Amino acid sequence: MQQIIDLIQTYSLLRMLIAFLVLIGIVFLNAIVMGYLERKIAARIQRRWGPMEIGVQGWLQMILDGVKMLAKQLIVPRDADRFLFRLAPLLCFTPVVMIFAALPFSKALYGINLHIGLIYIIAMASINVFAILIAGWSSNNKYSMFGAMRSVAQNIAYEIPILLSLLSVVLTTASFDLQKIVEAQSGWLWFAVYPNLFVAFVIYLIAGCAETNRAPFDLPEAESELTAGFHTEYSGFGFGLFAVAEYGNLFIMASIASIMFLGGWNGPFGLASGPLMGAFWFLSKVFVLMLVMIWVRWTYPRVRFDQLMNLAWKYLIPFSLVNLLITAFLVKMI
Amino acid sequence: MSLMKNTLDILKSGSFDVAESDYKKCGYHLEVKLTESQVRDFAQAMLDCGFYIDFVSAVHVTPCFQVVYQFAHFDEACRINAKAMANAQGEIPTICDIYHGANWHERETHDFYGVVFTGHADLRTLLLSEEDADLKPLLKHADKLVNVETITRKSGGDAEMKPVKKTKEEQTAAE
Amino acid sequence: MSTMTKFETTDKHRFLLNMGPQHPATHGVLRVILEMDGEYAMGIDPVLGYGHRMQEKMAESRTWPGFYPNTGRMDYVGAMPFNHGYVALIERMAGIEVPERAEYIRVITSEMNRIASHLLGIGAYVLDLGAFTPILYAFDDREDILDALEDITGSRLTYCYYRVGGVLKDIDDTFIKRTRAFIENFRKRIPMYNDLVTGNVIFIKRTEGVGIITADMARRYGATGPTLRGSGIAYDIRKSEPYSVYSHFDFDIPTGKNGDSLDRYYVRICELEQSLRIIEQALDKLPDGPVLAKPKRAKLQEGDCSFSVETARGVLTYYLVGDGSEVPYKLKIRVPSYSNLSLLEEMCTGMLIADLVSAMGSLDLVIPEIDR
Amino acid sequence: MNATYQFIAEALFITFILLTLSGAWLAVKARILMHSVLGLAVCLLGVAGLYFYLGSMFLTMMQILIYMGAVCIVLVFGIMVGYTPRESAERNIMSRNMVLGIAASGVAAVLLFTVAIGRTVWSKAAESTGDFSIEWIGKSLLLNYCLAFELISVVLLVAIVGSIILARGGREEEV
Repeated sequence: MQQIIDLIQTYSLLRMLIAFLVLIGIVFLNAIVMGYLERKIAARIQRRWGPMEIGVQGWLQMILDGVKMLAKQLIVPRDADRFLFRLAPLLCFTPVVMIFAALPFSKALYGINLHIGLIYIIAMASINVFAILIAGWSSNNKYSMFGAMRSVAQNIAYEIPILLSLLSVVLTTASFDLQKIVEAQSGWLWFAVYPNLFVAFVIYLIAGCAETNRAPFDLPEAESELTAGFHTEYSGFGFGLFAVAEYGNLFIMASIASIMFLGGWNGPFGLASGPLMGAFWFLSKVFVLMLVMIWVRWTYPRVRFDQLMNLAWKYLIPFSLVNLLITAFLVKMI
Repeated sequence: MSLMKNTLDILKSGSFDVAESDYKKCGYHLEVKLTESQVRDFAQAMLDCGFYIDFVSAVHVTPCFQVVYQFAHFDEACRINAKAMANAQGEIPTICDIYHGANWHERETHDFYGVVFTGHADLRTLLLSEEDADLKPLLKHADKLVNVETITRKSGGDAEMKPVKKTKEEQTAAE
Repeated sequence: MSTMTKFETTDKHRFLLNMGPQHPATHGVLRVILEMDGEYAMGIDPVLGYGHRMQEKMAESRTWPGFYPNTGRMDYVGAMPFNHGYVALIERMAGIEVPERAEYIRVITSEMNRIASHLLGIGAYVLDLGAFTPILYAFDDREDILDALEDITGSRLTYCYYRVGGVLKDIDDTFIKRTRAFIENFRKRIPMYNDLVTGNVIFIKRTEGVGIITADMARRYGATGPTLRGSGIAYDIRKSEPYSVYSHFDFDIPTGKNGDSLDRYYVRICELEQSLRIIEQALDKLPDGPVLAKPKRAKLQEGDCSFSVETARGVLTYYLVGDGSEVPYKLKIRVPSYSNLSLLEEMCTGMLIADLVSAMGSLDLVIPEIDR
Repeated sequence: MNATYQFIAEALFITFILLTLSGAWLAVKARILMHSVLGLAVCLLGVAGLYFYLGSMFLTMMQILIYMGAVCIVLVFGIMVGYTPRESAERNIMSRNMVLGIAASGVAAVLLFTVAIGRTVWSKAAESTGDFSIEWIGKSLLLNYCLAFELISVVLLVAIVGSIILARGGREEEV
């Protein structure tokens, strides 16, 4: 009880409300920017122009698409579970906003600083799976169901290497506090330059790709097998929220990678990282990582489901376990 | 052409009515005339000789359907055309358990003509929709229906083009 | 098309899944009813006929020249060989000689069309496996072919260019120059496809050993074209029953070894090169002369006649029965994808649905061709 | 001002209680199994809220991560695998099990009230002995309460082995 009162006293209700609205805005902005970038980059990879009609180089396209989605009806299939069908997109979207609150954009720019920020983010991210499950189940469509089940199996499998690889950073810094982890990498020594943590970084990137359901691991929505997987039946803004949440999760994935391994808001070569410059460095790292993931997506075919599971259980998890042991050993020794 | 000779011998020894034909004119090397009861034996012989199935179809003539089978070989140029008359009820034995590919061809023929392939396990409509199962679109209208003799190649018949005199009646008929 | 399925599932672990008629992996309006056990397809029942137009009835209800345009509308991806088969059939039946230049032009355009079709097939196949980019590269090259063909035929997809006795219009220097430029350009692009797709680990993992077709299966089902050649049988109508002037050219029949999806895919890639060779030789040897024999209206003689050509997907046979009038008494069109698709059940039973998509895509189906 | 905060905090407390109770009610009463599990998830979320109210952010997060993010999802997964989408549990209100259940829980309740609660000597809670930081929890789990901690893992192991055996049994039955 005292905790809640303290919390309200520190942040004040009005500020909390404003922060929440701003965060929702940021999530949507992120989806617009990423959607535009993805379409443009994909187009460039494929020797075409991408959106060109609206605005210079089509930069308004995504905003109009968003408006179009808002205007469209969310069609609920006759035999769907109506309440859950409508709940699922919100359930997918809300954790994303809540996670954004805990991301340290720079030393002074963050929503809320928790001493267990990493656990908070992982806990919230686990709700995402729940939303996908509910979406797939409530649609009452076999393809959606397939997508949902694949998604669960995939997420359970890939959460383990993610946690194990993040744990090696936690062992090194002895803290779950994202700010402290970033501060521990001040100056030159980002964690990705240590060999053992670099391995963890690579494992994290691969597993993160799978966790956010991005190609080549986009099995839950594999369009050639499952039409669109768990969101087959969604239209209008229900679908829109899923898309926004997907880009939000992508952002979260990349930002955790940059916080844990690439020094977060620390500038390279010890460059200045004040409140604004720090945010700049942080965002540029995040966007570079996201661009890499877009690049991968538009290059590779999709793996098969059993291959995906094999990758997680036979390679990533043992490797990350061994890596964790080595890290623990090194931490004790040094 | 050893394969063709071989096949010819095998078919002759199986007491099939087989004759060589002019490939330049009709597009197949061997012509086989089958009776209804020979169809399955013939298909088995074809499979044993290593032929693949090209198609199965039917022609609507009087007295009944003429069912056409065509086979060809992967190794050499040897195309075999076999014809069999269905019985008066429009029935003929299936070959779809010998040549599995004949399954769909027979279903299609059943769709279009109503030829019943006895022994075929699954004669559901294939290309037509279920409510059109009785349509039989390729059955000839009575005034167009001809005897099987009319569509049989005359031996030694000339392959020259016959010029057509355009008459008014013919034009309207064609339209 | 049958709305009823042959499966009468009572096993509560199994359920039916409707794949199609509007499903991204079926490339058109094909519907496949799957009896699933988890992600395994234990029973497969393709349902055809959503695009059925009764082409054979149309052929019987008009004089033979009236059927020209229909031939291009069956396989809209590789329409030229369909034209070719029909006109050659009438020529064979009526004994019409075709000027040599016309035959060369037919070969050139047919082969270009084959390249275009293979490009689409390869692109769509890789798209089925989840890689979006290669199909757009393929379309880029295909565009060159379509532009060149558009100039001489007037259409980009459903050609109606061949006539009994020759071709509609002579080719000009622009076309020849364009084609040569395309060949030179495309030769450089084939290694790029190999780098981008064929060498990709994920692609190989998805296709190797998937959907194996043995020679015996191919024989029983009448599978032809790259689907057959992937199984190691070098069967090609252009070689075995050479029609037109194919016997004048030097080309190979690429074959695979294992008969899996990867082999079928790779046979198509190799055939691109062979088609380029044929076009090059044909352009070099292109004789002068007329391109269309003096047209005459002709009655079809009595009796039957068949003509087979090699389309991009396999053997196409037209079987025509004439009764002495101008209207064909019967025209059977044996299309390659029809026989290839009938393999699906035997090939894919017990497979993961992802492998099913991979195997089905490697057959390179064109549904309107199957439905006719 | 402080009273307002107090009010908000208490309102949150009531909300969490309501979440817990309604979730539990839904979990028991829902006719569709999936709804039951969702009710359970809501209930567990309410419990997590109570932890938050009591001031332990770490436990809150762990509750969400483990019980919502793992246990509930595994349950849902099991239901999806085992049941067709709309299959709901059949209920027989006055079945023998129901009667027995009510009787058993009645006896348990009476015993609990008369024996356990009645005889307990109620005393004020002891002052907390640690600072309840993550380090403190971790150290006590691995030092003071090591045995309990390890025993829990044995229970989990037994559960996993049991589920594997059950799953295998189901497969064999099918074959």
